[in-house]
Amino acid sequence: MNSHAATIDHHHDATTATGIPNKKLLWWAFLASDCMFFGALISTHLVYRLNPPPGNAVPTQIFNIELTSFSTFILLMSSLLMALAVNAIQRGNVRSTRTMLLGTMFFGCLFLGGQVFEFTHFVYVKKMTLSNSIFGSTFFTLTGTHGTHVAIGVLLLGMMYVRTFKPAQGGGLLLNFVHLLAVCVTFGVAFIWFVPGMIEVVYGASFSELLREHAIPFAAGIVGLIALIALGRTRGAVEFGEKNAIDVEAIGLYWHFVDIVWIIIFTAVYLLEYL
Amino acid sequence: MTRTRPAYRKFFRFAPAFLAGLGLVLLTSCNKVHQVFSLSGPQSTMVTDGPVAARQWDLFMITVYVTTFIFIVVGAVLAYAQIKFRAKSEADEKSEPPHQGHGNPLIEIGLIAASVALLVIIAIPTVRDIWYTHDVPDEEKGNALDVTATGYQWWFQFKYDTEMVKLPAGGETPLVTGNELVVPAGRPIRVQVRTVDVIHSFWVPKLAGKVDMMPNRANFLWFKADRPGYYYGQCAEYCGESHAIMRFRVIALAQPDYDKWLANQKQPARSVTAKSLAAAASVPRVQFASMKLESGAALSGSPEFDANPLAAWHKQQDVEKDEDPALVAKGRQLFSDKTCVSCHSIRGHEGIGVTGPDLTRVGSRSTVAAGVLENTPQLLGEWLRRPNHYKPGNKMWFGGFKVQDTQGEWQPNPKLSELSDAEINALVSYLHSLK
Amino acid sequence: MAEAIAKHAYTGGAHAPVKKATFELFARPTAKTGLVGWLTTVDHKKIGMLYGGFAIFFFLVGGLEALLIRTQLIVPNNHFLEAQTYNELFTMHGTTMIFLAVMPLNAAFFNLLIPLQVGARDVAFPRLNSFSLWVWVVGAILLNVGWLSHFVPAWKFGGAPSVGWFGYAPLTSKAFTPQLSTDLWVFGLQVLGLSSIVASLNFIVTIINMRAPGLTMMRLPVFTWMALVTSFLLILALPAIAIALVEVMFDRNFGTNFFEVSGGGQPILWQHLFWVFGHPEVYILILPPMGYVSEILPTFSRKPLFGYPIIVFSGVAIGFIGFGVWSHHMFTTGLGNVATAAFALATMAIAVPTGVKIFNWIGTLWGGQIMTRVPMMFALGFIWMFMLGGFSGIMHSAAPADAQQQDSYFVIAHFHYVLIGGATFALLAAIHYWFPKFFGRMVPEFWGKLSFWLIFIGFNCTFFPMHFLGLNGMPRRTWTYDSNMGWNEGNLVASCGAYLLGLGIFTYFAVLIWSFFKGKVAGNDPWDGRTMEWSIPSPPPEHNFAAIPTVHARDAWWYEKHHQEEIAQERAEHIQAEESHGGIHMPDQSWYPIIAAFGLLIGTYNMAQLHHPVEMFNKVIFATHLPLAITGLCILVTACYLWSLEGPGGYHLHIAPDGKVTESRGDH
Amino acid sequence: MSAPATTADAGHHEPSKFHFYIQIAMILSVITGVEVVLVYLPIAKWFVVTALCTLSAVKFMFVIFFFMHLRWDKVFCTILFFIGLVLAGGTMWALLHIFGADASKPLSAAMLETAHLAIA
Repeated sequence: MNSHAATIDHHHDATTATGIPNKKLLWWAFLASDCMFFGALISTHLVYRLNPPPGNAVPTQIFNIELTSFSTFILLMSSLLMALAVNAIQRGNVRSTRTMLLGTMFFGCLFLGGQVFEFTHFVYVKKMTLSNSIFGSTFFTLTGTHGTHVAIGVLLLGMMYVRTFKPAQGGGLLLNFVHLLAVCVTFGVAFIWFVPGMIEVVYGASFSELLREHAIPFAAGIVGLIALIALGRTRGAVEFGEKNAIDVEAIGLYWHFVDIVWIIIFTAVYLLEYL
Repeated sequence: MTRTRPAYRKFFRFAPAFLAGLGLVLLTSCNKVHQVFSLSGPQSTMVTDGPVAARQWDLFMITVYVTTFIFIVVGAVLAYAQIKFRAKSEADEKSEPPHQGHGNPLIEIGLIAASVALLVIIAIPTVRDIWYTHDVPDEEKGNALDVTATGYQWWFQFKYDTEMVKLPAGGETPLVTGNELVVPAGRPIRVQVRTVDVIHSFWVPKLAGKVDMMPNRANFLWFKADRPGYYYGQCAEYCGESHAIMRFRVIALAQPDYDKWLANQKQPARSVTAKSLAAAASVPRVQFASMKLESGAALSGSPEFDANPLAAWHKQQDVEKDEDPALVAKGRQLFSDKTCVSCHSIRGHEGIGVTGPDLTRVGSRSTVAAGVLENTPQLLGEWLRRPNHYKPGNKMWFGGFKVQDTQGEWQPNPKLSELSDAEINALVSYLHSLK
Repeated sequence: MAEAIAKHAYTGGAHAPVKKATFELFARPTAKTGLVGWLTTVDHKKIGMLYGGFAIFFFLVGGLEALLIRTQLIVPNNHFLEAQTYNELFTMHGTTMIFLAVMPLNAAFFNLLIPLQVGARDVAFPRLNSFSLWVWVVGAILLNVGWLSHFVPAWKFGGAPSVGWFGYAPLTSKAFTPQLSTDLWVFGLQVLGLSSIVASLNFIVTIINMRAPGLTMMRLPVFTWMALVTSFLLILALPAIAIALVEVMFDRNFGTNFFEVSGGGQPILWQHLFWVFGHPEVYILILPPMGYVSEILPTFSRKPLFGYPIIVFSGVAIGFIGFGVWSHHMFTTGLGNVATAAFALATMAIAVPTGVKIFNWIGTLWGGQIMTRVPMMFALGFIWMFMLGGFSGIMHSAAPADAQQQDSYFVIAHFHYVLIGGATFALLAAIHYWFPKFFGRMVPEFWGKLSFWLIFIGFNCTFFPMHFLGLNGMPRRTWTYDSNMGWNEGNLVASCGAYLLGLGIFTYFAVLIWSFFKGKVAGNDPWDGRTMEWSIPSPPPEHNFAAIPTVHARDAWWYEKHHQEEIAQERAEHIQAEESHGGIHMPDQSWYPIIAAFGLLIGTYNMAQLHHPVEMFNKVIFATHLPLAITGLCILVTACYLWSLEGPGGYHLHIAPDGKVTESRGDH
Repeated sequence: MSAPATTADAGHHEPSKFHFYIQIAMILSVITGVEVVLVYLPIAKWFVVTALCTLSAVKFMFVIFFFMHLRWDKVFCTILFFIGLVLAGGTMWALLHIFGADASKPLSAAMLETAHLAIA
């Protein structure tokens, strides 16, 4: 396997007419399409920001720029880890790839948790909801759609992570499925409950109270985490290898794209409001 | 590639000629050739009566000339090629293939240049007319009349922004009418178009092209009627169930006539005095029991009306001859009792509603139900009896709002759907007294 | 060289995993025929035929809707239909014809022809291809399920959608159309968009990456070029309407204010987003037909296409400029003079590349030997009718004049000349032209020509008078009209023409069905064709090409026919080389695409009625449809997960020198 | 073109870009920091807007060309992505301008109110 893999050129695929791997071409075309998708969303937001109806919400009174800047930094770091994951698999290092994938998912979760906190904060503290102002409608829909992209990205990365354990000799469907379930539970609990909770703690809430009120999700998260560690042990030869670099790279493209969309949103939706 | 030549080939060879013949027969056999081909219907965009519509038609004709020219040239070449290079026989089809030429860049560039040149011919007047049709020319601005037209599902409200009327309760407000816009001929009219619900469009083809009534936006158009006349208009943007019958009229009057009309409009609603109470015992004027209307019959426009709608409109302004004050008073009472007042406004009388057309002078309008029915007593009565039949989905059907029955299903308000013939009779008398 | 070609044939390339069994929930289906074979197929030809079959079904449904509309309008003040039913009919006529008839018919031809024209064994992602087909079916079901409530009172959808095919806000808000049918319309279009995007990504990769050796972009058949441009238009245009539909969905279900006037929303934004999609959509409908015609005209003129590069570049130009003219659908909405003028000029500009195509088609005829077979007649009909439609298009670009024509019957006449006279004529030509290739039988000339003339005459009788109805002030989408408007004769003629057109369409398809069973057996190349699909047997074998062809010239098959010895030798070498690499690799069938689509159906159908309680046996089971919607989503995600785990799989075909094909599975 | 690597030694891997990626990420973080600080500085508005847009564009380009490997891939990938990007940008630009035009100003609440009052 190794001698065959050694000949893989990750920037040229001899089996296609252009030398670009099919999957890479597909994803780049999809990202071009997604540009229009976010273009339409951002346009909607900006159109209503530039021509606001009277009595619209005032963004600067609602935003929490420190937290958002931190989220932005987190997402950039997740992009770095994603790039490193691709780098690792292109060098045939499956172990390092797994670590980097988990790291990317972790940072992705931090970002999502920040967004969950932000949304609940806006709704319950700042009293801006999806329906009580046009700014709420466009803001939540735009950032929420971006968040959904991130969440789908985490799910895809989770599937990819689990796939790296697929045994070389076949079988193991059930174990694989349990593994994916552990990923979903752990990361789901993390971004829906744990991360926003921790941010509350940072802003002065009591940690013990948080635990007391939400013991079940906490327990579920712990169980998921233990399962994840237990299942993460190396279990003999796996099918996944350097030849799958294109799969990791394809998901990487998507992940980085989500990052660059955030770069634009951060500037256009948040920063420019402060002028 | 061997084929026998089938006999039917001959039939198809003559198909184009047959087609042309058929067309000719169709054209000549029509006994209303003139009427069909002059395209001079009441909403014709071709027979115009104002400078805006005339400009638009002229521009359209420029595009027609240019495209016809292209069609003749290109069509001739195409037809020639089709005939000249047709494989005449089987031997042709099996012979050596023709020269496998790939094209000629010079011809291509020439044709591109020619197309661009032809398009410029259209582009210049287009840009000029975009500005012309957008707003009243500067020299006429001072003479312009400002009107606001507002679309409702499915009728139009017209507001004369500068013509104020005194409210009975004190204060003043711009004059408001429904479905019939009366304007002075020869003066530019600047219409601000609005809507309160969905998108509608203001279109009087003989006077000006349409402009949409966009929610949350104020659009403008302007037009000028060259001469007094009765113009048909219609909503031109799909706006729900009864979009097809959301019609209106523009009546252009000579300035003195307009002034007279305006002065009358500014008065509060006309009240029938009881001076002829003695005549109250006379038989009701309209016998609804004997009225027969086929559902398929053409309702708007009796032959006399169609022949001269403007004259019919003038006639409609006159007060009814044999009014029955008692009946009118009963109708006025019913207008309150049947909750009509909650939607319709009658300035000086009880009405206060704003969701339906203002009825202060409904009797003087030439149509009811937004241009669907001619405003005769019979048809007005029919409209009151079966509003949902004549305008499906309209609010009058369920008295402005629906009520929930025991099953939780929404049903029309029975108050209005249970009008008796006598009640309709009284209501019609009252409404027709409002001149 | 031979090695490169052999590798080329192997779609998975070096990256395809080695086949290992026992990692599947379902046994991998292998049936080639029967219900399972069709439901799980990944063969682009079968998927194309399924697309085609469904599309023709909906084409006939849309036609029936049109005939009902014309029947209602045959006389003034007619009461054949109720206003609401009529509104449902024209909404669904438009939606059906665009999304469920012409687009999938084009998709059918993309599927059938692209791999054959680029010399590939299948599309780049065969299972994804199957997914887009079934997702399309889901969308079709969602859009049409509303009709059921006219027949089954228990299905409370409030009839079919009735908001017009472009569903202008705020008519689509809950206040004006509370019916469920509008929600189903929103979700149906969303799902169809998903299907189109997925399919288009697949075609883009196929065309760009799966070309046979020697097939440079400038040797690509024009149809394939137009398919490429169309696919790009789809992936770039559909996101705009996806966002617009999301916004409407949020407005209806979650109280957002995007188009809610009282909340400060601007319904005109819907129009912009809709037409940012909607105008490229027009080219999505017409560019593939231009491709068919560009294939048919050279064949029956026995001459290469005149000015191939210019035809290609003008197609690309139309695609690009098509994104800059959307507001010409909105000249009457008060855009302001500058915007109106800019969009008017851009619209005129787009007429140039369109005109160029017509010039080049005439150039193709010039000096040829024109054989007027049925496909050629439809193609010539296309040029004439499309030219007329184009002219009325130019008339619309003059914005002030358009203020009179917008939303009148003149517009109806215009776009039916483009979409029937243009797209449909070309599609009918294409069906007739490629029928022998995919069914191995010829359609009789006489009946084909008869149907052509019926359709041609019927079409013109129907739509030519509509120009005059429009000029005489008849607005579109009106369920009735008065007798005093001067529209009676025009409508009568149009309605009679519509029946004739219906008869013509009926004849056309009846003859096709007859030909399928009884038609004369066609050879490989009945029309003396020029592109690669005519080089293989009719109907094409599962693996398309015994050997991946090497392309030497623009009209590849025409070249091969005139250089037979050279090609024969090359072919033999290729077959041998491929066999020495384990034979022809074919992808495995899969259950997961259709299961994923089923999950999508459950998910979207229930999302559409989110806030309604779930009732069964007169009892409320759930307060909302959310649990069912989530169930659907879970089915979708699980299916995708298992799909990714099962891998492309595959088996090998071996072609014996006598042409006999054997199959082998397992490692190679 | 498909010549298999003649240097088929087992160690022939993609050269590691580990440190390179770390450097890029640091640059990106620094730019983000500068952006956040920039909005609070008392500088002319036009300058801040221009600077923010430029910095975001720089970040954007860094990610797509390095993290997303466009720098090392076939140029067609770049073209493909930019088709979408340019069209999306152009559409956005046009929409913002159309909505910014005087003719497109929405009705203010005050105007709406008078419109309704007048009916009564």
